[in-house]
Amino acid sequence: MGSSKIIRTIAQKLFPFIMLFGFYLISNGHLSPGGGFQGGVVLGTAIILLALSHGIEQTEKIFKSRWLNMLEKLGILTLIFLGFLGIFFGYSFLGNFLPLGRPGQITSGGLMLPFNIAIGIKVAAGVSAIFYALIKYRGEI
Amino acid sequence: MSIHIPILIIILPLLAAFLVLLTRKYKIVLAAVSIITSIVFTLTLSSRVLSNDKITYHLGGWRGPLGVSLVIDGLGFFFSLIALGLGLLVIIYSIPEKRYSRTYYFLLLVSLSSMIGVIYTADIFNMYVFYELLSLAVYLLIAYPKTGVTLRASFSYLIMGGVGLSFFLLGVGFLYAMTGTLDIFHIAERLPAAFNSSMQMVIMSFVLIATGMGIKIAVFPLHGWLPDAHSMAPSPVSALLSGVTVKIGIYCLIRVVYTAFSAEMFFLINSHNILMVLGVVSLLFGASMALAQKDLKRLLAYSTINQLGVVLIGLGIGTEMGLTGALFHVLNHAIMKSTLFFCAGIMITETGTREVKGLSGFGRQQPAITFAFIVASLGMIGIPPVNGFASKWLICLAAVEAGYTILVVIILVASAISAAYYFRVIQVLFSNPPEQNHIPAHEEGQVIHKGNLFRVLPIYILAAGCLLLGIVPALGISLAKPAVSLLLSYVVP
Amino acid sequence: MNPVNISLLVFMIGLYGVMSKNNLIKKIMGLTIMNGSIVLFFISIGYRKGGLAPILEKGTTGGIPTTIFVDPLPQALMLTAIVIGISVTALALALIVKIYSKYKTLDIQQLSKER
Amino acid sequence: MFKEMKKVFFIIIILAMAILFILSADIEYGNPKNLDAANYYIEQGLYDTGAINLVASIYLGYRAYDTLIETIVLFVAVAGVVFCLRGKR
Repeated sequence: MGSSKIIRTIAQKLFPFIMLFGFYLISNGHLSPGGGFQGGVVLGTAIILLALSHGIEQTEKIFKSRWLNMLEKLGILTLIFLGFLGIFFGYSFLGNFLPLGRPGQITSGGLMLPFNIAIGIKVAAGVSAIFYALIKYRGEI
Repeated sequence: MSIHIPILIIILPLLAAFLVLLTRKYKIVLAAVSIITSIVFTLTLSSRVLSNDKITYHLGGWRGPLGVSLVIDGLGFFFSLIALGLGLLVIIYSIPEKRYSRTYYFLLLVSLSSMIGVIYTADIFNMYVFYELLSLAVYLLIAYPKTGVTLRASFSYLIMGGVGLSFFLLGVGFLYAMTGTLDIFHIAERLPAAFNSSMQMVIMSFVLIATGMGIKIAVFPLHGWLPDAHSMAPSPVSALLSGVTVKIGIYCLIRVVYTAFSAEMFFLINSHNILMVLGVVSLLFGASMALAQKDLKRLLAYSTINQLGVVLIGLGIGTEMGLTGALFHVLNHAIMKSTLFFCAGIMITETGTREVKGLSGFGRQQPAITFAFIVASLGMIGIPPVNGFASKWLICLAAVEAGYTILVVIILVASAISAAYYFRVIQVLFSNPPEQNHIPAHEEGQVIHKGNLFRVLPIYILAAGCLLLGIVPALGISLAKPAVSLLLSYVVP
Repeated sequence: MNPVNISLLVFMIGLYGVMSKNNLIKKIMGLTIMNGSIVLFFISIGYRKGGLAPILEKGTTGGIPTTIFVDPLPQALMLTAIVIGISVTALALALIVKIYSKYKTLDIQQLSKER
Repeated sequence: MFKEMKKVFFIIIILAMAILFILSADIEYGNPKNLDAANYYIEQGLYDTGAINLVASIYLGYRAYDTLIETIVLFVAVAGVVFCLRGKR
């Protein structure tokens, strides 16, 4: 699975910018349009772009599917754990126990930033895991 | 800590589901322990719920229509006990099968906890989300053996279920457009005003939600997915599907119809007549289709459509006795149908065939299992010492009381038909085994020894439950009583 | 014809696709169309004439805003519904891939003939 | 022949249903009726959750439970896709 050199180079150069955009969407989810899911999908497409241009074997050396599965479980366990922390600090489940901060700043919103990060990582791992599973299937088609 | 019990009941199995994926050794222990914990937590609430109290929990501290809240009342308690109890037995039943990997227990736990989520939530959109989670887990459980027929059955269920839940969501959209809120109890307060201004839209949202749930319950014209899905799935999953998952659809229908579209609207739209007609049609259809089946599990699947018709008739009558009968029949059908599917699983693995004909001689080899099968099928027919009789009797009495004598005749005819097909199976069980010995072609799994305790224990428990509820029906009725009084308090203005 | 009516029409088109097409992938496309129409429906019932996207300006301290905003709740609900639609579609496509490798056909009538 | 008849039949049914739906959906576009909850979100969302993106304040604040379940739905779908497609070729 190899593409032409132009495509490989451009994909390689674009990859960090797409990742950066994804992280921006995730971390600014409570301030501007965007959020964990959208940013996670952008991160996932960055991985998919690498896989399409460099071949799945090359990409799997960097983004191992075992790690991706692990990250996915970790994201959800983090979410549930944050929910339980709400109970622990005397609020109800998923209650916000962090200070709200000044509106408009990145620290405002309390639990939203950790939620967004956990969702973003989970969705990025999930989208790329779906892509891996579909592209690696070598059944008789 | 005690105020957090409602969310813990839902979230502990969910957490255990993800922990199951991380361990290899302790998957069964983890699954069983989490479900047992949830049952214990549910039982601690019983004294408050059975005295007609309502337990409310606000998630994230946002009350009422702003956020999502959980409400446990008599109805939810009743259904959640059925779901959790049968879920535990299904887990026990699937212990001996070695090919069930971590993914199986993960999906089982997710589906059980999402059932509880559907039952306890007071927010109609949250109900949709949980229902979709339940459906996804169930599609995968059906497709678990990954053979051609299971994949096909799973796919057709996916298509039908997707359409049904889309209808449900569109109905939710109409409700939101009319009332501006998503909390069921809040919707119930505001719907009368909306009804006066735009009657057509209320009726339309009712029709959409009822159609969506009708697909999930498999009432007659929308039943197409059920026989395949329920018969092709692995036996424990079939028991879960027929016993509990279908009941969740009934729960949603009851909750939406009685709580949200409550009071005068329910009778103005004449929805009880609609329910009754649908019940009669699917009763007769299921009975007559089951008569023609050669495959044992397919016969049981059509029998589910038949019995759900009885439940719908009871709901449609709408008097106190009818509702009690319907809810009691939900409990009875859950117990009886899972007994039958568990027994069918053992029969299929031991004799190596799914055909009814191939079962001959089984009754002499394993009298205990056969006895449980006969008890449960007598309950399905409605013969006195077993529980099915009590609930059918209640529904018939309610029908006579409400003046629908024709319904009694129809239920009796359907019972006669179901007697025909169940007695056919029982007769085959006791007939002489054929001359040539077939080689048992096991249901895609390893051979499980006859007297495996984990296999027979759930069957004995459930059969004992059938007899107990049949002899002392007051037990089940007292469990259904708070739910019925709750439903009636919504209907009578 | 406003977007509410159009979304109902599109819903029906999706339903037609699911019901009448024989190809499994076309059925899934119908399901996706239904999902999309529901998104359109929810967004359009939350619309207010002249309303802006519900994002406050940076530096506000809250209180009653001077501009009109559209109803933010349906938009938040639809984020959830879109993700669920994606999940169902992904699962259905995986099932289709598996079914095709078993039966070598995607036509539902030929599938129902095979055992 | 039979196939075409079926399709035409379906089209007629769907058109009839669509016309029925559209006639009965008398939603006033651009002028929702019950706005008290929406107005509460717009006025109090910033105080309650601290996010200036009000959609995010509902998605991750008021209704974070939905979001948690939705993430689990995606997880189950991913697990299902991987489960279906792995194994023997």
